[in-house]
Order: sequence, then structure tokens, then C-alpha cells
Amino acid sequence: MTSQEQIIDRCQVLFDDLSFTSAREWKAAEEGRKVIGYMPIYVPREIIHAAGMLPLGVLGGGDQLEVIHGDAYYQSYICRIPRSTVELGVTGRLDFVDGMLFPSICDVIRNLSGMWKLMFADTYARYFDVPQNFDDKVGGEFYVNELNDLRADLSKISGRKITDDQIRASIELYNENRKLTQDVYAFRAREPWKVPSSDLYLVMRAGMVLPVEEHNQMLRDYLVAAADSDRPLRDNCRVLLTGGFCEQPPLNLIKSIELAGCYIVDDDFLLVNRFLLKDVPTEGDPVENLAHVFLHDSESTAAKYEPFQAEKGKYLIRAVEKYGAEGVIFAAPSFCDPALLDRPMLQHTLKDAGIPYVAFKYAENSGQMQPIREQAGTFSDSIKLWSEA
Amino acid sequence: MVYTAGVDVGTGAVKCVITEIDGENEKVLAKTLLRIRQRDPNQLAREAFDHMLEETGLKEEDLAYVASTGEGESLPFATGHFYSMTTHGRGAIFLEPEARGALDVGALHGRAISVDERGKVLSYKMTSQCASGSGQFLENIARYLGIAQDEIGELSKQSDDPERVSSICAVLAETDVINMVSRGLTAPNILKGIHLSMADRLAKLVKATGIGESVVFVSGGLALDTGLIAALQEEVVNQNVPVTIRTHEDAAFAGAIGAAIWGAFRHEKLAQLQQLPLAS
Amino acid sequence: MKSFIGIDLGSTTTKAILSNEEGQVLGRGITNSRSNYETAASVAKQEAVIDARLYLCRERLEQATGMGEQIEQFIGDLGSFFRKEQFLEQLGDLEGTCLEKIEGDRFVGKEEAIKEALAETFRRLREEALVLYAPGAERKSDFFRDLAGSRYLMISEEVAREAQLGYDLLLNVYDKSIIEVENRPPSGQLKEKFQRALQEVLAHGSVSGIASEDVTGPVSDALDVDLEETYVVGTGYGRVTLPFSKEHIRSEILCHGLGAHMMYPKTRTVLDIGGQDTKGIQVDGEGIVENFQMNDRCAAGCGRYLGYIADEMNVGLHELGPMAMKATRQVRINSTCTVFAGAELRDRLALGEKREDILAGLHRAIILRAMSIIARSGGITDEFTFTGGVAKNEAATNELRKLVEENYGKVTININPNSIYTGALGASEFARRAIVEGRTYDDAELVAA
Amino acid sequence: MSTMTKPKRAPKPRPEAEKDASMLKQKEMMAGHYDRLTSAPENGDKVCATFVPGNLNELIMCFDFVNNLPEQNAIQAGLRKTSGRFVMEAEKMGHSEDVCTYVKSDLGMMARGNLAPNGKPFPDPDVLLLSYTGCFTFMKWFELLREQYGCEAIMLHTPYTGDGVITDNMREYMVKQLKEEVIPKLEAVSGVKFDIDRLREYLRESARAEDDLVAVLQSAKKKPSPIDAYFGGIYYIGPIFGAFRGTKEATEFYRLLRGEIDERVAAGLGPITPDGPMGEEKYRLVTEGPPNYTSFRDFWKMFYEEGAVCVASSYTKVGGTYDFGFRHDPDRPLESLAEYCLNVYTNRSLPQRVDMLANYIEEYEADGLLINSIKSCNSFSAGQLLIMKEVEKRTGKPGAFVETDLVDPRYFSASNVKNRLESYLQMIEQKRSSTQTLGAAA
Ligand SMILES: Nc1ncnc2c1ncn2[C@@H]1O[C@H](COP(=O)(O)OP(=O)(O)O)[C@@H](O)[C@H]1O
Ligand SMILES: Nc1ncnc2c1ncn2[C@@H]1O[C@H](COP(=O)(O)OP(=O)(O)O)[C@@H](O)[C@H]1O
Ligand code: SF4
Ligand code: SF4
Ligand code: SF4
Repeated sequence: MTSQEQIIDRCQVLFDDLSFTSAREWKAAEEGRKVIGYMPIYVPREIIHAAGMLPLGVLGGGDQLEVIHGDAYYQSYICRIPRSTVELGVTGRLDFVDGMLFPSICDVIRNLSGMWKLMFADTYARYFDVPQNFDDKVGGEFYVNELNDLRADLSKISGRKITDDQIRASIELYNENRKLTQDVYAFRAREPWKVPSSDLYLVMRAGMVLPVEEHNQMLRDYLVAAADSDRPLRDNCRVLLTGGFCEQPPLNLIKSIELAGCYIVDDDFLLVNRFLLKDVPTEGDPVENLAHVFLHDSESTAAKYEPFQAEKGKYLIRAVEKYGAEGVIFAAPSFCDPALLDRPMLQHTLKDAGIPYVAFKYAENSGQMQPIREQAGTFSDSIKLWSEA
Repeated sequence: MVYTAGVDVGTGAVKCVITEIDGENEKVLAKTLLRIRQRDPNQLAREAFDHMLEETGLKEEDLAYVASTGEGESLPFATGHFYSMTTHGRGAIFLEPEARGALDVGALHGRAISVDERGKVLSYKMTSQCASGSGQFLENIARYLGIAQDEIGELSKQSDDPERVSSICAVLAETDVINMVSRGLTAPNILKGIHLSMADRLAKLVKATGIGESVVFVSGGLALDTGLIAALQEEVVNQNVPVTIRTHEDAAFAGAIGAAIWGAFRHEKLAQLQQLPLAS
Repeated sequence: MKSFIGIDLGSTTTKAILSNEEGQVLGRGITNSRSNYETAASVAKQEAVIDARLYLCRERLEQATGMGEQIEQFIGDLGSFFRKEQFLEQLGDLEGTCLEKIEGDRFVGKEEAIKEALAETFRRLREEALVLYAPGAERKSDFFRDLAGSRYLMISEEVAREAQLGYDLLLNVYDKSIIEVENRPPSGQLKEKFQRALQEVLAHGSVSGIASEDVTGPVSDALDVDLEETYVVGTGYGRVTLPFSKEHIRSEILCHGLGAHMMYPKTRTVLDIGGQDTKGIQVDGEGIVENFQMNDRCAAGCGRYLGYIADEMNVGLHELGPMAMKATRQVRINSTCTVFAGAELRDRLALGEKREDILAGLHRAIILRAMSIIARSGGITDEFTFTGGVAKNEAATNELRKLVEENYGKVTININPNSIYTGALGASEFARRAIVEGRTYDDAELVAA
Repeated sequence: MSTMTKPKRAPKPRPEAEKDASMLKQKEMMAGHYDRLTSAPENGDKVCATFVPGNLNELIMCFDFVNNLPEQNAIQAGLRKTSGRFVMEAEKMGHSEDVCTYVKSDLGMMARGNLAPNGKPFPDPDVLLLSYTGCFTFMKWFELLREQYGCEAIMLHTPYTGDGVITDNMREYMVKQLKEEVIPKLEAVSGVKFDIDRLREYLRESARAEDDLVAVLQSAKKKPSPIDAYFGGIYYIGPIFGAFRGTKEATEFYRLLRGEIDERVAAGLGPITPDGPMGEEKYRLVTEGPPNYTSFRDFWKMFYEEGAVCVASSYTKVGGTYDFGFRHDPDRPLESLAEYCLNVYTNRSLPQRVDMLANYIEEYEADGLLINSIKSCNSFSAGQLLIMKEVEKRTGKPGAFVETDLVDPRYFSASNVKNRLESYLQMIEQKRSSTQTLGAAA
């Protein structure tokens, strides 16, 4: 059996590796293999997988990448993730990637898709649009066509036709991945001292670079190992973390929040892992099925339009209930318009429900954790000192 | 009755107090402040702590709880840590029972904290990274103008035509000030201008926390700056913030006092909750 | 003779260059930019004139022959003694001013004690000046404020302790006086001071066996040369505050571009890190600016950042580089916010990192930021020149060399010991061209107002 | 040193800025619009709030709505220097310092009485038509407005033309949304039945005004340019990007304007500035990005004082790019509305934006590209530095970069902008004189 530490060590290596060695090795292992990079928050990885390609999550450079060229392209009032992503590109760290998908999340990533076309003219780059109209006949049809366009593009790159059966098989694997992911989350919510959030993050992050089959195995192993953990329970409160769906916080930030007395019991990191909330059916037209689940059963985030005023922010309340959180921490990247514009509305919803919250900002390369500890700490102090125990 | 200590490790100074707490009765027995000046804060904290023990004649084991606050999370001799806003809020109420808000202004930060009558933090706001309105900045400028720290307040109050500093960045603000000097502005007007700019930001913080009609207690090192206090009093009126600004000569100790009091509170709660497995 | 002056009024230092009709640099002057820009400009200019006089002395002595190898040393002595004269003059001014500042509540009853302490402090300062300006001695800085200031602080602390007096009182008088003294333009009697200095060289100089008659003539000649101020061009951060008309002002971008070109004609890319801004400039074969980029409004990572760090560590600016060079590893620093530099430093020290290692990281962070600005302006294609005050810092230049090579391969990198004067050099060249090449105005238009 | 100071030339007498007939007409139109809007409740009119990029004014008029444009209100607040207060108000309400100040100015204004420029309160909208075109912030903005007003909100999602082409899928998706979502909901709120012929009529009117607008903007190809296509251009696009496209008033306005400009061209005149006619045209610039509204005049002045005129700008294309031939088409009403939305400048891919700007530099014989990067606006700003690089590469002309904000006065640092602009213009000048010297030598 692999121990928790062994798994995490492996994940840490994958996480620290800004040259994506494991993906490079995967590609080199067989003639003709292709890798398709994607940015947050959601792309249908099933289709990439069905084309025999490796979907590779590109989530910025974190706090260890020295950004020189990236800064040359971005003003100081734009978030960090596009600049470190450009840095990864310019420094050749993504030179093995055969295509990049830029999902519809905000104007920054949207414009990055065009920059990529200009800067890396030889690589396939696509802005991957998703509908904000959730009617099957309107948005649904648009989306099915977009998915089929993507399918056609990918099949051109891979040089092979992507059959419905191949997509179905991929869907099955990703259904499994989603289920395991949910299990790990549920486990952490139950016994958060056994699954430190930085561990959980690393395990999930590994799924961005590993083939799904391998990641599924890792998740299974981790669940077994974590059950045996002998970490002690600490005098911490339970919080839900939200806002970090795109630019990733430094690992130290996650650790600092826990150190300052907060167990994170749910978060919105790496949503691609669990963007679809239900199993995608394997009968019928697989592309339509992907579209259908996307339209009707996918995660709510700031990048998605909420058609019903009464529903605005309710997903947070449901999560608080489901995971037994005592409060919500809004941690958003600086200059992240979607997260920061959404925040007041979500806060109103929480306020009405009497759920306490705090808010702060970070950058993927934040070095000073003191203000973060200060705020998370005050939050946990107040829950600890004043909760009815 | 219990004795507790509060140790506030700041960026500019280390503050220590020992309190005697008997139910509702809270009393500060001793207090010490040591400026850090490039020395090791943790070592200084120990020094200050020993000094207080000596002064009160207490021994370390007489203390029910040694609570650290500020940047003292790793203080080896502390029983537990409370975060600054938690402690300043409580310290404010100790020093000014009517306070329902605390404004902690230190060398590099400003924080407005809204508390209820028990000292529970209801909300807070902090200044963001850019810090032209920080104590450090004021200190640099005073140095530049040839003014001692404890003269700033009085001089500022003599101003007749203050000019505000507009730059958000302290570096650029420094140049603003240099320009002012070269344009012949007097030191009182410059200082008052800085005070007003700081007060402007701080008043906004107070407003943003939603502290209603009540007393706001200014704590931290800059509470001693009477010029800033005066400017704050003006600014809250200007901005229609319905609060009354007050402070106290021991305001610099608010964090340490708050920590000591919470230490006693936690001590009691822990005693009740003995079953809770606590990791160190 | 005609002379052309370029003044670069920077946010930290003010530099002046005096050149002749051929564009040859005769003198360089520098002072710290202070609250009064006009004073700063005139002090810098005066410094350049002093330097030019020394240059002329050297020239005359070379023509007069006879001294051979000893000229350099002789000129060095002459300069030292001259500066000592000037230093003592200012020190006297400072002492007088300090005495006037002993007033107010805090001094009540202590006036006499303070006067005594001041007298003692200044006595020691004067004593030190002799050593400081002894022939061949090294000085940390040539700015009065730096020299007198740091020593005053040390000495008065000692004196205060000995006299059992509050140190802050002595500090307070000083703080109040220094600005005033600094903003009094130094007296203009250069010639007299030079003459006195010459006598001293002859009496106590390090060059032995000079015959007074061999040098007096040439030196007097040199001092008599009329350095007519033909045209002045101002540039730099504070240029708009100079009492010049628009035609006499050039943007610092153009001046740095041209200045770098004059030093290294093959330069195509210029990086200037000054006190408050960082600029990447691309120039063509004529020194004409093709493109430039500056840091945005945030002053993070500029020269002043190092200033804050030096203050925090209580060391001189010039000591930072050498300290950083002793690092055994580099701490990663991501934020170069100037204001929080001190906090960051303390943070890291608290985490147990070594000062040297943190400093190394800080230097790297500054250069990383500069590299981005270079990239923004178009990258480095050919010969590259680094200018501005930070170019004096060895750790910074080392880091820069490394990063330039990593990112642009092997290119020629020029770093001139006089790089801080680049902007002023460009300005003086603009001044010269305005007259000599008539690029802007003909003489008729230059008649004094 | 004082001996070196040249005598200051006596300042030119400053003529009272003359007002052209078109300016007066525009003023009148705007005043009329605000009156119609603020008296909507008394008149029983219904109000529809929508955005400038992708605004469907013709369609909105089909349902007798009065159109309210929050962006224009924010601009008005900027010009009137009240936006700073509004932005701060919004920040106090919990909005981040980091986000778009257009939104905050609008929300802050609502919190502070929601007064129109005529001093009367804006009516609450009856419907929010979220034309989600070219900017993600719009979506959040309308969610925020919906939260505030609790009224019906209609989402019209315009897909981004990431590959630089409008695909059938995009067009059909939009037409379908118009048919299935937008029109039925507008009918329901207004109680007016949709009449496609009425729409056609408005579209025909639009196309006429569009022809004249294009002629006006393209007059800047002349030397000297009779207009400033950035600062002046903002006035010119007002009616057509706002509540007037599709009206006879707009058609008249643009005809009048075109006449005036033609006269200026014939007389060889340059643009009119707030200080009267501009002096000699020394520099011709293409600009990218919105302007700054809180110091609009000071900003403009920095240009015309130095003899710099903007001959083409991308900002005047945010409400539609007409200069490449697109016109609203009465024969394909819904399709042309869809294409109009898909075509607005900020909905175009970065490579398309580069093409456009590079072409402008060439066609309008400009000296270079000036980017005014707006802190608020990720839609415009993210990627501008690459745009600059690419345009420089293609045209060989230098670019310059200044940073301000639309309506947040805190982000306008006059000395900073001036320093850069001056350096830039001096650089152009220096290059020019050096090529002249070289040319003369050869
Ligand atoms: N007597 C005084 N008058 C004015 N300001 C003072 C005085 N004493 C201390 N300060 C200011 O207080 C600041 C330190 O505040 P403090 O709350 O101790 O900060 P920290 O907790 O970060 O150490 C210093 O920046 C200093 O400028
Ligand atoms: N002797 C020195 N050693 C190291 N760094 C220096 C030295 N002198 C100046 N500097 C650096 O240069 C900066 C000033 O550069 P300068 O080009 O004079 O700026 P400005 O033109 O803005 O005044 C200072 O902030 C400092 O960091
Ligand atoms: S962090 Fe926010 S603003 Fe930045 S790219 Fe991601 S979603 Fe967009
Ligand atoms: S350098 Fe100035 S503007 Fe930049 S982050 Fe620091 S304080 Fe702010
Ligand atoms: S982000 Fe830009 S386009 Fe979007 S609302 Fe703000 S200013 Fe307008």
C-alpha cells in the first residue's frame, strides 16, 4: 500500500515541475501522441481523451516561476495567471503542447487566446466558448455544434476520427474520476484533520497532468491511505473557501489558512474535476449528453450566468450545509473581475442566511502570508471564542 | 482569580502586559514597551516579559495563560495565540468601555474593527498594500523635515492651510512632500496634510466596517500622535461617519491587554472543554 | 571658451556635465536631489565646474611638462584639499545653524550642556575631516549630508553618552539644521579655495619635491579660463521645475538614449534604473530613440527600494551590493514594493534567512522587474548599456549579466563607472548641438533675456 | 542660469470656443433624451436598460421602450466629476478596488439618489436587456442591477469571435436567442406586439446615419485632419452608439455633421478643440483604448498643445465597426442585428484588433500608435502590450503606452501621463529630424 506521504510526495513533484516532465514523458512514450493544454475552468476533457490525447491543465506558474516576459505583456492591474502562462509559453516549457484551449471564463483568458495565436502561430489555439443560454434548443444546440467543431479540430490534429464509442469510453473514465473526486472531498469534510487541504489540493492538481486512468488509481489509493492517517484533531473551525476557481493560490496560502485555525471543508479549486455534477449518460449521442449535463447540472461559478435572481449564491448555502461549514472565506485573486464582482452578491445571500464570512485577495505568487493569517486567524478566533460549545 | 499575560509583537515595538482577572474585574498590573530597532523581536519579547515578571513579583508558572498576538505566532513561551484584530477589539473595550469599534494604526498597517459590547469582532477592514498612509511613512517624512516623533502632533495642530498628499505610493508621496517643501509649505501644513490623507483613508475604513453611531477607540502606536487624532476627528465629521473618536495614553498596549484578557477567557473555556483533544 | 552644460535633475541625485565645443567632457558634478531643486541644480553644476577646473589644471600641467607621472597624484591632492576646504566651510555653517536651533520646551535648562556637547561633536568632526580628506583617502560619498550626517550621528551619540545627555536632543537639532544648510547654495569663491588648496598641497601634499613655480602658473592659468555658460539643457524627473524655457528641456528618455550612445556608439538597448523609475530604451545607430517603456505608476523595484533596504539595515547604499555578493543561496522574493521592503526583510529574517541571502534575492527581484521592462521595450538585440545609479551596484550588475545572457544570449554589456551621468551627458550634448550644429536655434535667438 | 531663459512668447489670444450647429443639436438631443427618460414614469413609458456595445436600439424602440444606458451615465458622471464619489460609495458598499469602475460609478450613483444630468431621478428600469457583447463584466453588472431592481432580465449572449470569423453557428445562436428569448420577453414586459416591419424601418434609418458617420470618421485621412477622431470622435459617436440609432434625429444629425466636416476639409482646417481651433498639426496618432473622462479636457489638452491629433481610434468602434462595410440591413433584420453585435470592436479577436490598428496607421498616415490603457477594463486592456508590439512590428512606427482610468480620478496622474506623452512626441520629432538630416546629407 502506498502511504499518504508517498502519494503527496509524488504529487508535490508533479506540482513543482514547471516543465511538465511527466506529460512530456507520456507523449514521448508512443509515436504520434498529442497533448492539448487547457486553462480554467472547464473544458470537456472527454473529447480530448477520446482523440487519444492527453488533456493538460495549465494553471499559471505559481510562486516559483520567475516571470520576466510575461510581465512585459501585462499591466500591473491584471491578475497573475495570464502572465505566468505566457512565461511558460515564451520560455519553451509548453513547446511540446500541440494545442491550447482557452475556455470562456473572463476577458483576460479570452484575449489570451488571441495572444497565443499571435505569439505561437504554429500551435493550435482555440477560444472555447460555452453558452450562457441554458435552453437545449438554443444554447444547447449552439454548444453541441461548438463541441463538434472542437471534435473535428482535434481529430485533424490527432489524424484520426473520433468515434462516438471512443467518447463514451472516455466519459465512463471521467465519470469515475468525478465520483472519486467527490469521495475525497466528502472524506475531507468528514475528517478534515486526516486530509490537510494542501494535500487534497496536490492530489487534485495531479489530475491536471496525469492521464485520467492513472489519476483514478491515485485517488483510490489516497482514500485508503487517508483513512489510516493518525494526524491529531486540532482546535480549528470549519470553513468553505471560494473564489479561487481560476488563478491558483500559492500552496502556502492554503497551509496558512489551516495554520491560522481553519479547516477548509470545501473549495472551488480546479473545478474542471467536478464541474459536471452528475454522471454523463453513456447511452445515446455522447456529445449531446455532455451538453445536456453542462446545461442543467454543472457547477455554479462567477463565470456562469445565473438566470434566476432567487438562485443567486444559493449554491454556497447548499455547500455550507452539505459540508458542515461554520463560515465562508472569500479568497479571490487580485484583479479578478468575475470573482470580485460576484462577491458582494454572494455575500448578500450569505448574510441573509446568517452565515459568517470574511474576504481577502491573493496572487499566485503572494509571498507575504501575514495579512492572510491575520484575517483567517481573526475569523477563526471569533468562531472559536464565540461559538456555542 | 487568574493572572495572565499578553505579548504583542509588532513591527515597530514589542508590548507586554500582565493582568489580574477576577470575573468582571480586569486589572493591568504591569506593562512594558520595547522598540525593536533591528533586534530580534522574540528575544525582546522575552526580555520585556521577564521584566514584567520581575516588576509584579510573579513567576511564570503563576500565569494561567500567556497569550501572544501580533506577529508572535511562534513565540516559544506563549500558551496560545490570538490575532491582532481579536485582541485590539478587546483591548479597546478595556481602555474605553463605550467603544464599539477599534482603529488600530501601527507602523505599516491600519485596521478598523467593529466589535460588540463583549469585544467580539463583527467585521473589519484593513488598508491594502500601498502604504503612503502608514506610520512608517510619517516617520520618514518627519525625519526628513527634522522633527521629532513626539513633536509631530503639536506641530500638525498649528497648521493653517494643509495640503493633502495625493499619491497612493509612499515613494511617490515622498516626492510630493519634497515638492511641497520646495514650494515653501510650512512643516505644520505638510504634517497636517499627511495626517488628513491618513485620516481620510482611516475614516473610510471605519465607515466600511459599518460601525454605527458609537465610540471608536484608536489603538496602536499612532494613537499617541495627537495630530492624527485631531485629523481623524475632523475627517469623520467631513465624511459623515457618525462615530466619536477617542483614545487613551495606554493605547499602544491595546493589543497586549486584549490578548491577556482573551487568554483568561480561553483558559476558562478550555477548562470546561477538557475533553477536546488539542494538538500543540 | 564655450561650455555646455547638461543637468539631470533626478529623484535621488542631481547630475551635471560640462562639456566643450568638441563634445569632450570636462567636468562631472553630482549632489543629492533635495527639497530645493534649484539649489540641487546649482550645486551639481558647481561640482561640475570644480571638476572641470581640475581637468583644466591637469591639461595645463601636462603642457607645462616637468611633472610627468606625478600629475595624477598632484591633481588628486588638489581635489582633496579643495574638498576639505569646502567641507569645513559647510561644517561651520552647520554648527552655527545647530546653535540657533537650540530652542523650545524640550531644551529648557539644558541649553548650556547642549552647546558644550555640540562644540565637542564638531571638534571631533573637524578632526576627522583631516583624515577623511587626507591625500589618497577613500570616502563613502561626496555628499555633505551623507558624510557629515552619518558621522554626526555616531559622534553625537558618543558625546551624549559621555555627557549623560539625551541623544535625541542632539539628533533633533541636527535634523532641524541639515535641510537649511543643505539648501544654502555653497559660497562661490572657488578660486580662493583652490588657491588655498594649492598652498596646502605644496606644504603637506603627498607629492614630494614640487617646485612652487612649476605649478602655480599653470594652475592659475587654468583657474582663469573663462568657462562661459553657452547653453544649458535640463532633463530628468524634476526638469519641469527648472527655471528653463521649454527649448532648454529634453525628456530624460532622449537624454539617456543619446548619453548612452555617446559612451558606447554601438549601443542599441539602454536600461536605466533610477530612484523612482526604470526605463528600457531602444536607440538607433545615431543615438536616436526608437522606442521606450517605463515602469508603471507603481515604483516597486526602483533604486529607492534599495534605499529603503539600506535604511532598514542601517548600512550605506554602496555596502548593499558587496553584502549581497556574499550570499550562499538566493531567497526568492516576489514583491518589490518599496514601502514594504523593510517588512519583507524583517519577515525573512524572522524566518531565519541570512541577511546576505535575502539581499541577493532582493537584487534579483529588482533586476527581474527591469528585465520585464526591457522585454516590453523590445528586448535586447545588440550592444546593451546599463545606466543610472543602480549600475554602481555590483550585485545588481552581476544579476543583470546573468539574466541578459540567459534570455538574450551573449551580447556586449556596457557598464560605465560614470553611468550615473548618462542622462546629463545626453543633455549636454543636446546643448552643444543646439549651438555648434545649430540643430535647434541660431545664436541670435540665444541672446540673454 | 536665468540668462538662458528665452523670453516667453505672448500667448495666442484664445478665441471663445465656437459651437457648431451639430454640437448644439447634439446637446439638444441629449437633453431631450434625459428628459424623456426621467419623465418616463409620468408619461407611462417603460424603460429598458442596456449596454452600448451590442445595444439593440432599433429593437428596443419596436417595443416603445425608452433606452437607458448605464455606461453613458457613468461617462456623464465622469465628465461632471461626480464619478469619483460614486466609485468610492460603491467600494464602501463592498465592491473591490480592483474591478471595473464603470460598474462602481453606476452602482454608486444609484446609492446616491440616482440623478440624471438634468437633476431628476432616473426611473427604475422595467427590463434589463443584457447584451453580453465584448465584455464579461457586463454579465456581472446586470446581475448586480437585477439584484437591485428585481426586474426582468434578458440575457443575449454574443459569442466571441475568437477565430476572427462569424460562423453560422454563432449567427444562428443569436438569431434564435432573439426569437425565442429576447423578443418574447420584451413583448411580455412592454405589452407591445413585435412588428418586424417597424424594425426594418428603423434599420433603414440606421444605415443612413452609419454612412455619414463613416464619412466623418474617415475625413481624418485628410491632411490636416479636420477632426480629432479620438477626443472629438467621442462626441461624434454619442448619438449612434446611444439611444438614437435608428431615429430620424440621428440621420439628420449625421448629415449636418458631415456637411460641417466637409466644409472644414474644403477650407483646409484642422480640428476644433475646447480652446478653439487647433494649431499646426505636428503629429498624427492612432489611439487604442477608451479615454479618461474625469480629466477629459486636461488629457485632450496634452495632445493639442503639442500639435498631436488623433486620426483614428478603436474606441469609436465599440458600438459597432462600420468602416469595413457593415451596415444594418432591413432585408435581414435579425441576422444583421446579430452580426452587428458580433462585430463590435471588443468582440473581435486580438489578431483582428492588431490588423485594424496597423491598417489605420497606414491608411491614415499616422506617426504611431498611442495606447491609453484603462485600469478598469480588462476587455480592452488585457493584451494591449502585445498589440502594441505587433503593430510596431508591422508598421515600423513606434507605439506609446499611458495608463489612466475611465471614470476613477484616482488613476489619472497628469504628470505621469504628460511625461510619457511628451517623451513620445519628442521621440517622434527627433526621429523625424534625424531622417531629414540624413536625407539632406544624402
Ligand atoms: N509618541 C508617538 N507619536 C507619534 N507616533 C508614534 C509615537 N510612538 C510611536 N508612534 C508610531 O507608532 C508606530 C508603531 O506602532 P505600533 O502599533 O507599535 O506598530 P506595530 O504594532 O506594527 O509595531 C510607529 O510607526 C511610530 O511612528
Ligand atoms: N554608490 C552607490 N552604490 C549603489 N547604489 C547606488 C549608489 N549611488 C546611487 N545608487 C542607487 O542609485 C539610485 C539613484 O539613481 P539615479 O540614477 O541617481 O536616480 P535618479 O535619476 O532618479 O535620481 C539610488 O536609489 C540607489 O539605489
Ligand atoms: S484570475 Fe480572474 S481575471 Fe484573471 S484570468 Fe482568471 S478569471 Fe480572469
Ligand atoms: S511601490 Fe508604491 S505603488 Fe507599488 S505597491 Fe508599493 S506602495 Fe504601492
Ligand atoms: S470592463 Fe471595460 S467594456 Fe466592460 S464594462 Fe468595464 S469598461 Fe466597459
